[in-house]
Amino acid sequence: MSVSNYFENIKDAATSVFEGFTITMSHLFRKPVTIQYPDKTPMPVTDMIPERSRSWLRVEMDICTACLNCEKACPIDCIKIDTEKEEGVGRYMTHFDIDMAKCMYCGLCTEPCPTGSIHFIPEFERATYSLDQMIERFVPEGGKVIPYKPPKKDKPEAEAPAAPEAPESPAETPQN
Amino acid sequence: MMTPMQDLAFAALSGIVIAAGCLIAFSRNLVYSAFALLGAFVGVAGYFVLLGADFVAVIQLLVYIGGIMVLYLFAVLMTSGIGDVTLTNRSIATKASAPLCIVLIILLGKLIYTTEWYVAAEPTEIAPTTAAIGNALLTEYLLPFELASVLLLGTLVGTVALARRGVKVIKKS
Amino acid sequence: MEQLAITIHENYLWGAPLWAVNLIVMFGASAVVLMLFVAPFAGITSFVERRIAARIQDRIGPNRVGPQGILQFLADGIKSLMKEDLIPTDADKPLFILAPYLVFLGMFTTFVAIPFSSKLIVSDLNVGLLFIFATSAITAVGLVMAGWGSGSKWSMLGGMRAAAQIISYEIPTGLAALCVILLAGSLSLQTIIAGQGAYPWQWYLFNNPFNPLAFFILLASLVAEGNRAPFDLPEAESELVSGYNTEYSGMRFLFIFFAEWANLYIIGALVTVLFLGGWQIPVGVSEWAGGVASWFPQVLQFLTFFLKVLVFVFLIIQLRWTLPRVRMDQLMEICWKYLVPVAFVCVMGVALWMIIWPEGLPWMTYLLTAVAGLIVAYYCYRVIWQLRNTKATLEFNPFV
Amino acid sequence: MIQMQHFLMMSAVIFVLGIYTVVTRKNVLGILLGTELVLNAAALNIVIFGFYGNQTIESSIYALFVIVLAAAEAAVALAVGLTLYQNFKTIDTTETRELKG
Repeated sequence: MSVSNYFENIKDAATSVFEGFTITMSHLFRKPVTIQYPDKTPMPVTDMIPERSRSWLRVEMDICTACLNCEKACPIDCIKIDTEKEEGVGRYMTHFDIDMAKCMYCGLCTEPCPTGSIHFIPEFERATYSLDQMIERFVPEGGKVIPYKPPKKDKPEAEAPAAPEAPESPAETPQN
Repeated sequence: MMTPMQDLAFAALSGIVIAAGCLIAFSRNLVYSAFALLGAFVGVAGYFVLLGADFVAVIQLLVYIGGIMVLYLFAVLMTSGIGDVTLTNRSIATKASAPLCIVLIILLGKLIYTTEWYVAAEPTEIAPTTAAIGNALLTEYLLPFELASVLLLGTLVGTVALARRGVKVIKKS
Repeated sequence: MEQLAITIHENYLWGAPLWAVNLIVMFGASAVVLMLFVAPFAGITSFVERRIAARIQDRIGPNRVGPQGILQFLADGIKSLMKEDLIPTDADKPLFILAPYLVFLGMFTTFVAIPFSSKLIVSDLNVGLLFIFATSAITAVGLVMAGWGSGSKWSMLGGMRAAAQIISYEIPTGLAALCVILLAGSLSLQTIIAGQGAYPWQWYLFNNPFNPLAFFILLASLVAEGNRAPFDLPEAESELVSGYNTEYSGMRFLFIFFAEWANLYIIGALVTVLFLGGWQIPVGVSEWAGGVASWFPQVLQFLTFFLKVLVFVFLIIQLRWTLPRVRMDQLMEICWKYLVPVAFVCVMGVALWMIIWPEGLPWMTYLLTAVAGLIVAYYCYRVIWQLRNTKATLEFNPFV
Repeated sequence: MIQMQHFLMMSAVIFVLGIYTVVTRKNVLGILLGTELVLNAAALNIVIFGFYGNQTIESSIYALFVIVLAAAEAAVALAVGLTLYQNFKTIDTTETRELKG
């Protein structure tokens, strides 16, 4: 290590520390970029979530055909659908439970659904105090839900009730 | 002369020193012995303060605790193997040396309490000694002072020479 | 202190012996300093450090507990108090328990010699400066004890590193302080302050061209002795989990951290006393304040001192987020190859300066003050330049 | 009321504890710890006599030299101890006796 190298090192240290201090000091006066998630967000959190995000599952019971495709598709069997038959009433569902504690949000159940009844909703804040509360029951306890019968194929498709669309994507995402 | 406050301080310091000394002398755990040095050094520094040698007291703290004691701790921890908390510090010939030491302290005590010590004057209040020590070191005691610094330099060089591992010749490719 | 004890003895507690009153006053004073100053200061510093760190990283930081999160430190303290006191099974129990108190003792004893104003000082020791350096050595022993007592390899390495670092950096600290001791001719902190004036050109910092160098050496080595970033190898999170305090929890952990934050104040106070004129306020202001009330000058002095200290506390916190951590070999290289030789040059330079110009050079002090002012102005200019010209190109929305 | 004798007695206690440590320890570092105690007792004795005797600062200077010597002694002795450990993997004085035929 030569003598000039020694003093150069000292000079480098001094100038770089000085420069570093100016940079950190300037950041002290800048606006923080943090989004203070639950309560101080620029718009409701559900609006900030992108359109096709995978969060909680919801089943629109009035268009569910009880085809059990979603139950079969689920790789970890978290969907449980019980159907019964009764004279005069026909086939009806007594249980449509989704155990969200097990669900891994793969989205395989939404694909085979003929009417788009089972779909993701942009909502994810559902912390509960017990695992039991994580089970979503779409058929009320002891209730009976008669499945939706899709119209015949020769009928125009327009008459089919439109599957509920995913919520509209936010027009502007916050930029800060 | 000594106030009751100083009596109290003396009693407390004596307690610390005796406890630490016993730990050093009798503990089977070498690490405890090394840490107990802290108590002994602090206690003696306290005695120095009581005896009006404030500069020596601070130097005692600075050199003994800051330097020597941490050196000892390093040596103890490095030579005993990290992770072995229960290392022992065996003693030999305790049965022979304990009576001898008891005899020694009885003799010393008898000597201390029977001798007519020369006490020049009633010891005065604590006066700052720093400036006087500085003056004395650079005038009357200049030669010992310089010799001490040469000694320290020799120690430094000797220690480095002793402690470094064998020099390896690094071949540059 | 003694005056206070004598006053109490004569006026209020007839019959009680003086030494007992003295003892009570001594314990009372330390309790008051501890409760009313050190604890809140350490706590608030912990909060302020987190906020500043957050803002430097473009975050917000803790802002939920109380207005702007100012009560966060109370919440943390209560949380730590209520935590379970864990002692690892491998730990050396007596040492593990004793170590935080030693660390704390080494830090807290330092406050004995630090002056807050011209009268507000526990004891103006005539070896004050050495006393401060000596007691900080107890902290080193405490850290080794914490490292050994934890019975964990991370703690052990952290403790050894801390001790090696503190011992090494005591040398440049002492040498840099020696520059001021030469000028003041005393080790007493009050005498050192009395040798300086209220205005910058009367400070020891600008007394001669060597003192600014000594100032930076002292600041750097004190930061290293306090185990602060960028010299925080003993508690390097990325290597040693958390160093010597890895195994501690609850109140004991708090004690170690308490000492660390109070240490920030000690660093600032030492630098302020040695180089920046301590609590000195202009004579005119002092006289005017003395006319208002007898205690008013003391308050002004305390505020002056405290403000100067806070500047350094802020600088050290900012330094933590400015420089990356140095390696162990770099740490030793900085100490032995750069700080120590330059500090020796400074000591020799100051000594020569005092021989050649025993009265000091007035124009040199003005010149150095002006240069320092220019550097501060350039710093402000650079900060504004950075603000305007380096846009943070962070389109930062995690949801998009 | 503490007298000179009390201080001297404490010094003697420290001294004897140090001697005992030096005599009975087998560990090199243990012996060195005892040496430190002995040196401390000596410095304390000098300061005691200086305080109660002729009230000059010479005692302080002698004590300072004792401290300097202790520092030098500790550094060299610890270096020797570490070298011993490197060569023998132990610092037990009864086991490191290669020269003893």
